[in-house]
Amino acid sequence: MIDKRVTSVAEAVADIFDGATVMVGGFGEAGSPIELIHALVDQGAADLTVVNNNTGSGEVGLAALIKAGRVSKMICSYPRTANSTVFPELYRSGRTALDLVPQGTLAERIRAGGAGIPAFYTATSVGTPLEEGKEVRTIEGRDYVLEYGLTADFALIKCLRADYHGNLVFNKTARNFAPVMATASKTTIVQTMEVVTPGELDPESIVTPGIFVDRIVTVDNPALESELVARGVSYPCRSGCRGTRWLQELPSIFPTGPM
Amino acid sequence: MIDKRVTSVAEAVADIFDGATVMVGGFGEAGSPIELIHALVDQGAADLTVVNNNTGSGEVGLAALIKAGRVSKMICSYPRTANSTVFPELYRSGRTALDLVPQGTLAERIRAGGAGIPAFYTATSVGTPLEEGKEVRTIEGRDYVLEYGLTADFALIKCLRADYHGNLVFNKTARNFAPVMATASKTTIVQTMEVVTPGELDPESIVTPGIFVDRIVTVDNPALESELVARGVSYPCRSGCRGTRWLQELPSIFPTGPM
Amino acid sequence: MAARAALDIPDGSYVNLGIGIPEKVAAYVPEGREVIYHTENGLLGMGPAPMEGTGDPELINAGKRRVTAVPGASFFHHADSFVMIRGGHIDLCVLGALQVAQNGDLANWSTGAPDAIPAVGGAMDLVAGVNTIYVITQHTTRTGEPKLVESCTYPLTSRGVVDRIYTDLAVIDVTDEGFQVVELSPGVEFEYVEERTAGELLPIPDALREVK
Amino acid sequence: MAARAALDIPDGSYVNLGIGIPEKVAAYVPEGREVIYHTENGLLGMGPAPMEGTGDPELINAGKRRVTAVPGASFFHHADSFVMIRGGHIDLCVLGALQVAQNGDLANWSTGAPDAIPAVGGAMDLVAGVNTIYVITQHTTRTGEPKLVESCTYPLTSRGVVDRIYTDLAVIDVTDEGFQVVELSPGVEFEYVEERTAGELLPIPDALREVK
Repeated sequence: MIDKRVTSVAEAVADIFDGATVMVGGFGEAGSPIELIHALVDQGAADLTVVNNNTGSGEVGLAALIKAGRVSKMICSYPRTANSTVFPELYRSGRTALDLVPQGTLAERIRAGGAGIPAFYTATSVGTPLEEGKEVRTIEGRDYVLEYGLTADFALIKCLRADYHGNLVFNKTARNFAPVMATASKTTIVQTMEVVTPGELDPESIVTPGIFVDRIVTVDNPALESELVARGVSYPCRSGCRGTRWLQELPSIFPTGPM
Repeated sequence: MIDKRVTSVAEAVADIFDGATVMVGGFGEAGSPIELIHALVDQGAADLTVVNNNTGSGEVGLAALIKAGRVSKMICSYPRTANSTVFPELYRSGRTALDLVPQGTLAERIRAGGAGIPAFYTATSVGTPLEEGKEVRTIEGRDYVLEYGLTADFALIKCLRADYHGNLVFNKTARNFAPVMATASKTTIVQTMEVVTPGELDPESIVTPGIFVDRIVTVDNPALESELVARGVSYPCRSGCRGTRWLQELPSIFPTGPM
Repeated sequence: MAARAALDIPDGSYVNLGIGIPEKVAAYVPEGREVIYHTENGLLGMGPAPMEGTGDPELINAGKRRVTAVPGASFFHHADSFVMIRGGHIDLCVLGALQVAQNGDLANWSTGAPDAIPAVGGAMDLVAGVNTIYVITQHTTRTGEPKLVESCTYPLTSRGVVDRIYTDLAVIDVTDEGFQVVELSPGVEFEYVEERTAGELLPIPDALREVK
Repeated sequence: MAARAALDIPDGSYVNLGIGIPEKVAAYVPEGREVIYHTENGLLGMGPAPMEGTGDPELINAGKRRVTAVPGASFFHHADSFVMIRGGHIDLCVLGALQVAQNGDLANWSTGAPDAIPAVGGAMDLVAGVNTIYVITQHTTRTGEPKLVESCTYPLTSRGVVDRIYTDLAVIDVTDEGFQVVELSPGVEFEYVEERTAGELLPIPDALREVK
């Protein structure tokens, strides 16, 4: 019997260890697994290397994890976003390192990591400061840099719908890095809006086959990062509330209940 | 106005030139664009380098093209199949060369060719005769061979349904090499069972986005290679009939009309 | 500038528009041309922004703003998206610039200032992979410094990639001989542009002038 | 042999079965275990063959025979299929063999005969990428030559990859010390197997024998 469901986000992230490399899905808020990240904030693992295109915004989701001092290194392409204030502070103070990778190279390095390709050549970054220290090779008259596959101990991703074998489909541009991160991580942890029975997803349309997925947890009503940021919310909240009832404990800000 | 439809298989393949490299989709008969291949037999281009996992079977489809003496080189992983008699003869007589590539390396080389990756490392074939002449490199303690991206002048592929922007979906395991071949070829020519209006295919489920497709031709009732082979049919037929009415001209063999 | 650049986008093109002014190009593409927009975060067939307050927060463009999808659009993951870019499948890209050199070098991701947070995004992949690169930029910086230069002083995005530049003063091609003016904005004299350009600037060739 | 190998496939495994006898393993997996079968031509969740004369000619396995898809199956293209294989995501692969050496070298794609048409398929990718490699083979060739050998004389598929061998005579692990018998077929004596094996063959350890 293959059933990859776990009962809570806390259980899903329980074994993430100090020093782990964690790939986090999402491009901006689209596809950001915000509830899994908050569970990781609560869980306490530190000295993490995090792979994400950005560095989060405001003080929720990925930015909350960085703010909590748990991230010793970010591997990303674009750490500078509107409302991204947490990372710049820690970076300038030297407490969080940055490995800047062009976006397409980042995506391809993750894909290579998952595909058993240890290294590949690309023209991206040739002749620029990001080429420094890399092997350059001329192939059929053009210069290319050697880039290495990227793997991780864990991936935290968000999808629209999963079956309990771990087959996944996504919502629009929330797909972004999640499918390649699922292939490149030893343990892939997924938060989904809905779980269905195997066979209910069209086999022609499954984006991530279950072989790449280890744990599934249902978060049927995930928070919207942009709305939280617009309202100036932090995780944990300033009076210390945390966990899955975090938002409900902020009735004055969210009179209508959880978003 | 983007409309990639052409009116006939003959028109679709008209500009394939002598000496061209042609990627042909299909794994066995699943996904084999048999009508496009027959149009290429009629069109007459010679000295072709053909990329396909196999070498066809019987004397129809890819085997018919090989039998007609048009293929000077096959790049494939498995030229030896049940009912594959045409290629072995030409290979043994030295008239068709063979570049044998492991199946996963073949798929990845085509994917790399389409992705702008000129070369990559893989552990496949290390320590075997297929490693000969290739650069071997040790990365983190394991040996890998360097493999180069593969591109083509043309791809001939078959899909289930297309819109006229060139977005494609496939039928089951007929998908196989077609999506990567579409990315790796200058001109991608598609035979489809059905053409629909853009917007009719679910944008979450499109397998090959239209950017990779150049021409679409409808073949609503394609021939089944295995059935043709079982009945001993050749293309052109032994009395010389050819073209799209080829099967109809064999009434004694196919009393019920075209398959 | 966006309107002028839009005139040069051929019917049937697959186009990636950079963040900022380049995004505006889409609004000016002449009637009758069908252009398909790519955004590197996984959408081919990007449509205009939805009405304020509507849309899906998970349907966004590379600038992380909400967009729509046109009929015939498709979604895909990031590695597949950069197959389109790196693999040379996108016909044309319109980008902003900090500096363009007369040999086509582009600098558009970092001023190299010591306290800046470096951020590159997809810019290096786009210029390395896309066939035709157009740049839209003010002709000079806010302080009047030329942005068209003999050679870039800012960190490069790529070497020798820019094909054409649309500024507030002129349309300029990057050629083997240097910056070639192909069109001056209404009321702008060549000498005025020349004074504000640091590299070699060539006047409109007579042949081209006569056609106009 | 297929039935014996099936006993060793853990519940929840993702498994690729080679063409021929290995294909039969699926039929013997013990009740209560859920195993998901991968076929490299683009299907995860392969089911048994359809009834004779039914099925879809475009739903086939790597041996090009018609199969079915189980609930929860997914289709994907060849490059993605070999991401699963090369990337180490398939737990276990059961393959045929021409020769297995006592250091785990496998030869199963070519006899190296000068007139043979070489054909490799996905064999080299599977053994390079899949975590656990089981081999099913007759203990000797039709002419009585050992297939378990000190070192392979046929062209290699890969070096040092075979974990366990199921023959008509025994179940044998490949260990640092050589071929380690872990089980003898009913009525078969160790010496009988030893005579038909060219490499170093170690008898069943006492500890293992007592458990049985």
